[in-house]
Amino acid sequence: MTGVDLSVDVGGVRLKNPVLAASGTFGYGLELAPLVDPALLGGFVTKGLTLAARAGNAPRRIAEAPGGMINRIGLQNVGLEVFLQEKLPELARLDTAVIVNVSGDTAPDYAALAGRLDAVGAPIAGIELNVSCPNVARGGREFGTDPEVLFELVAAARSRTRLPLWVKLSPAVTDIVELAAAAESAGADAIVAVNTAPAAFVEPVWEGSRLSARILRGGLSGQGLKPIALRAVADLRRTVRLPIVGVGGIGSVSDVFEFLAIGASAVQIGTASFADPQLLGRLPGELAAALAERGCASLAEALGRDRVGGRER
Amino acid sequence: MTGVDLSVDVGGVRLKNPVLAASGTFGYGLELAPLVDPALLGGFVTKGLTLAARAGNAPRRIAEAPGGMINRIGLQNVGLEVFLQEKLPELARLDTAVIVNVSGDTAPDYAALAGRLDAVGAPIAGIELNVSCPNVARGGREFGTDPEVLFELVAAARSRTRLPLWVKLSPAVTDIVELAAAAESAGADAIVAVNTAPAAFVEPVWEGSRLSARILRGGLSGQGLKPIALRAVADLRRTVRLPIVGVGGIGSVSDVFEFLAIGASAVQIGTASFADPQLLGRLPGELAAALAERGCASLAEALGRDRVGGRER
Amino acid sequence: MSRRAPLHPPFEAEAPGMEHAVLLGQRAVGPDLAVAEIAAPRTASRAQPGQFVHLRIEELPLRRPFSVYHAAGERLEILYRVKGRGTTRMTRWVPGTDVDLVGPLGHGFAPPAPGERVVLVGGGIGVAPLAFYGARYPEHCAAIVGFGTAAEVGASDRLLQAGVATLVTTEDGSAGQAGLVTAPLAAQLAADPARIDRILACGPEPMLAAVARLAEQHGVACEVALEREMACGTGVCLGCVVPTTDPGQPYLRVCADGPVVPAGLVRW
Amino acid sequence: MSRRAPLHPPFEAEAPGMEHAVLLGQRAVGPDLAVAEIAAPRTASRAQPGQFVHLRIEELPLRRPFSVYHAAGERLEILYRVKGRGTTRMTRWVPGTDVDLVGPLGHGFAPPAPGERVVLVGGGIGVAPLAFYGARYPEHCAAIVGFGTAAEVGASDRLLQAGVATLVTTEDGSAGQAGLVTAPLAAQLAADPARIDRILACGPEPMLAAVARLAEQHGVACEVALEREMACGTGVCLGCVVPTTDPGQPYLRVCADGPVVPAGLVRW
Ligand SMILES: Cc1cc2nc3c(=O)[nH]c(=O)nc-3n(C[C@H](O)[C@H](O)[C@H](O)COP(=O)(O)OP(=O)(O)OC[C@H]3O[C@@H](n4cnc5c(N)ncnc54)[C@H](O)[C@@H]3O)c2cc1C
Ligand SMILES: Cc1cc2nc3c(=O)[nH]c(=O)nc-3n(C[C@H](O)[C@H](O)[C@H](O)COP(=O)(O)OP(=O)(O)OC[C@H]3O[C@@H](n4cnc5c(N)ncnc54)[C@H](O)[C@@H]3O)c2cc1C
Ligand SMILES: Cc1cc2nc3c(=O)[nH]c(=O)nc-3n(C[C@H](O)[C@H](O)[C@H](O)COP(=O)(O)O)c2cc1C
Ligand SMILES: Cc1cc2nc3c(=O)[nH]c(=O)nc-3n(C[C@H](O)[C@H](O)[C@H](O)COP(=O)(O)O)c2cc1C
Ligand code: FES
Ligand code: FES
Repeated sequence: MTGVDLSVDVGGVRLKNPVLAASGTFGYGLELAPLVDPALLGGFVTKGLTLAARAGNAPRRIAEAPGGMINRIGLQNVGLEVFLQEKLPELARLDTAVIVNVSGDTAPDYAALAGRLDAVGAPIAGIELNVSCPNVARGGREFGTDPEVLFELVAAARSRTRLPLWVKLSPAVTDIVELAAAAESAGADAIVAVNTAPAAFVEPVWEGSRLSARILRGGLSGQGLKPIALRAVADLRRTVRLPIVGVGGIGSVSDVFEFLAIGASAVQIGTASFADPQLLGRLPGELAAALAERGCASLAEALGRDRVGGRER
Repeated sequence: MTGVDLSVDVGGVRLKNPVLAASGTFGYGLELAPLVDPALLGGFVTKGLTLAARAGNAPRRIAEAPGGMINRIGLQNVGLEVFLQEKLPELARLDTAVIVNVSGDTAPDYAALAGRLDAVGAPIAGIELNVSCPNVARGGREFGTDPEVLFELVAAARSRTRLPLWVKLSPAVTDIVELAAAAESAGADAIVAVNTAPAAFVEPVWEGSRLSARILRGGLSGQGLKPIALRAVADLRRTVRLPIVGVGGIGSVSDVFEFLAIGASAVQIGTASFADPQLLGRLPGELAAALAERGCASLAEALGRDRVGGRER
Repeated sequence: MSRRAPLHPPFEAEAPGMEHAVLLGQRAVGPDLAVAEIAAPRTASRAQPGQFVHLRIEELPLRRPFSVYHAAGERLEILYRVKGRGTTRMTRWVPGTDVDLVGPLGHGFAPPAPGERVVLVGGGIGVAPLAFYGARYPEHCAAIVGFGTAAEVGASDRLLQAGVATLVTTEDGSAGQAGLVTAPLAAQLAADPARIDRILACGPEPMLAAVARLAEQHGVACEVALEREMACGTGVCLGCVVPTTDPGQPYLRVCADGPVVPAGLVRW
Repeated sequence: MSRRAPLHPPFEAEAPGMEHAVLLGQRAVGPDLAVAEIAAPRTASRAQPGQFVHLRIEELPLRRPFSVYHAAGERLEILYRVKGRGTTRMTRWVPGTDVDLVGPLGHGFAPPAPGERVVLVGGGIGVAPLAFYGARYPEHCAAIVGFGTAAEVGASDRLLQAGVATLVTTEDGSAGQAGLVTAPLAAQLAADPARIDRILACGPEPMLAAVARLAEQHGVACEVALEREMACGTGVCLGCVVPTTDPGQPYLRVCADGPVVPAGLVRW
């Protein structure tokens, strides 16, 4: 294409470009192959994985929201064993970095998952600890709201793996910076900001002249989340030294630049792919073209070596 | 009009209808009179008031965001004395409930403001304690993120006034319910949810081939905030017994019904008025018409007596 | 999810694609009912009855799913009811409007076996995928379609044009037989269940559940086409699930495992 | 804010209103430059030069402010540069499109005193409010207007039609005098400052600051029309402020205290 080097190292995960598919929006990598060639992506993050299979929440699970959507999938997934046996071999065929997103009911669950994935190694490029799912009773936000709890959890996972460890945070906390700092001191390699924001979709229901409601509580994603995600990344960049992966409402190359401009080293894209399944495949090329137009030979030139990794790091 | 009784009592503030103008978006009540007759409103909340006048933040102060806007006004206001001398006499002429929104640098500031406003009494129908402004160094979110700090603040204000005391919370907290409970036990009369959510607007800036950014940090309001505000109100309704005033992204009568349906007794409208200055004046009539269509003679019939106040309360 | 193949033995759906199609025109077929005629050669040539297309509508965050109502040559038709934000905007589309669609998506109805006698049971807008089936395999099909009132019967125009013997019911009795589709279906099954090899149904969920029950009672095979709110439409978000009767697979995805599934698999 | 009256002694603006106006047509007047012609009787009859209208553009969260470029009878014109989301959509408006506007808003330029000689200094799109002033008071006015290149000069068509003596500059020298408006202005002031009673300026902020400095140096009264991002447009949100030189009033609101203010009041 343009010959611009888009590669970036995010806390030990080497990406050919900074555009990743967000967890829960790209399946296990092959479902969307007819629409987007996974090899074009910098990487993708698999659907939240737990030790045992989970059925997920009872429907209704999604609703459209102004500028995005609300979901309460509730971590439906095949569980670790089926993942390793059935999904991983498929993932191995993809020419892109695979990051495995994990959740647990308890801190030891996270550590156990980290240990098992560490033993597997390739094709797993890294682990993303989801401590920010708003849609499960256990194993979600509870681990990502108290700095001490988060420290213990990350430290436990850290002790079980040498794979790069990313920690994905919720925007719905009083102080995200404090949490990132806890993850950093516990040995995380990167911060992913943000997961969905707790939100609700409401349908008024009339029983005669009495008003009540059907309420779908879930996580807000998509365009409406972008200003909140940008704020989180901007605030994190002021104090945290780890690389940051920006997520939330990205839907165009100019959105990607906004996140890169405020300190993200890479970005993830979820909801926008649903409306525009070819977006992910297009973005790296658009990014390269925009950089070439600015006279940049590499992403490193635009962001600085420290942000994309590499020798001077 | 339709003869439907829309009146509601929100923690001791008697409103002729449940539609209020949100603080900071309706000035001191008269500026918009050519566009919307204040007498049509259930009430309005004045711009955040502090003891001393404040200049507010240096510009740039606002930016459009997907589905709304971001502001960092920073509580520019004329200060208590000018308010009492110059603005209050104008407010006294308005045939609608006036709620005064106050902020302080310290808890005693809030108490002092409550005391002074109590002494004034009419035309002040109530006080809204703003402990959730994301745009000031002091006197904003710091008071609305720790339940104990909030308890002390509300209790101090409570001890200085018998005027109805509303407490306005931020959505950007780990646990809004805990904060509302603290306000409730300190003697608040109603909870207002929510203030703007911390957010950022970003403009990438290129210096040669190097990327940086201009960042406007402020509070997100408008449509994009609605799912977050709905979630806050729905969660509060499950545990808090105080009346709740819903705010965030309301732009139509069906939005009003969503908030009423999940437990709000009244609503406030801000950002949507900027695009549609006549909205506030139209909503009470539309609400009445919709209720009449359902065969309701009053709002109380739709919501239940306990939610709109009145005898059975 | 690993059950997709056994669920649909007769054929694997073709890979979906994106198509930048163009609106040819729209025709009103009833109150708040319209048919959008779209030039979409790729999708039209591949679509199977029961499959759907996922339409992007201006800046709306999510696409909207619609069954293929008719496909011939380059021409694809969808029959839609004006319901909310998206369909209201669609009514404003004029000939020449770009139509961004992903499709064909999902698994359709199994094609008829030689000599198989299929009864199509449609309620309201649910007639859409059945009309496509009937038009493709007219000699195998008879149909029972129900509407609220006579003015809506135009929504089955493609079915009637295909020459499928069609019994109409309306709830208000203003056209055809008064009542719901289940009454004549029950009567036909009671009269001679062996005359019906398979029932294909699409419509409101209570209707589907009633049809499924009738089919089960009479031991007749039944496939239903389901509807659910969708985000991805391609099987990755797990948003569109319905509960199943199979403990090994508590939920199935309407978009990828369906929308057409054996009626017995659905926990109504 | 309590200073609004002293800021604008000659007249109080009329109360703004909402008007459901209708687009009559659009004409291109340069690359990415267009004039929208709007039937807006209420606003057109009340607007003063320097005032603005606030346009709603489909579902965009905020309105967009535009100076009145021309008003005659029922007809209102705005001159706009295609810049972002909103103005791009405006280019798609066709005759008959509804235009939802609030206006006239803000305070305009003071009308000329008898015999007063006013020089209008406009940069780019900043010519819009000045053209309206020139057309209303042509015998009082002379103008200096600057553009990037010759193709943009069409943006001053209403000014030229009004018969105001106009000096054009372009940055690339492709039309009129090469360079910026400040050069001829400085020359005129240096030659005979007493020939100019007042300068009215609108354009990019660095230009305004330079014009303000020149006016001050030569002791000539100067009013500038400012631009700021706006939310309410009516003075209530305090979003559109600029810093002032007056310690008693650190900020003024462009929408309600301006957009036209004495140049000396602005802290550049
Ligand atoms: C596989 C499938 C096939 C369908 N085929 C047809 C068809 O042929 N003709 C037709 O008129 N309708 C069909 N529907 C329903 C159609 O998708 C909805 O009526 C449409 O999405 C409503 O969009 P809206 O923006 O007008 O409504 P809104 O209520 O504004 O939509 C809000 C959100 O809810 C979703 N939604 C609303 N109603 C439904 C529904 N019934 N099913 C799924 N999602 C819904 C929308 O897609 C959107 O995400 C089908 C649905 C599915 C899942
Ligand atoms: C009092 C006043 C008078 C104006 N008169 C004219 C005129 O006659 N002709 C003309 O072409 N332009 C004029 N402008 C500027 C015009 O408002 C902006 O160019 C326009 O809002 C851009 O909208 P957009 O959606 O295309 O751009 P976007 O960049 O997509 O807009 C994003 C946001 O920024 C705001 N914005 C962007 N640029 C400006 C700006 N320069 N000033 C204020 N807000 C801005 C928009 O209103 C919107 O809220 C005037 C501005 C003001 C304040
Ligand atoms: C349907 C859906 C499922 C998701 N599942 C997961 C998940 O399993 N684990 C996780 O960490 N995040 C999950 N997310 C959150 C996304 O990865 C992402 O953080 C969020 O959607 C914000 O990005 P977006 O606005 O680009 O979608 C999910 C999001 C959606 C919409
Ligand atoms: C320009 C602006 C100024 C505001 N000023 C205040 C304020 O002074 N005090 C306060 O409590 N809230 C203030 N708010 C918050 C609003 O009152 C309201 O809580 C918020 O905007 C969400 O409602 P909306 O989405 O309807 O605008 C302000 C909001 C805006 C947009
Ligand atoms: S809509 Fe995403 S899995 Fe079906
Ligand atoms: S735009 Fe609101 S005060 Fe000027």
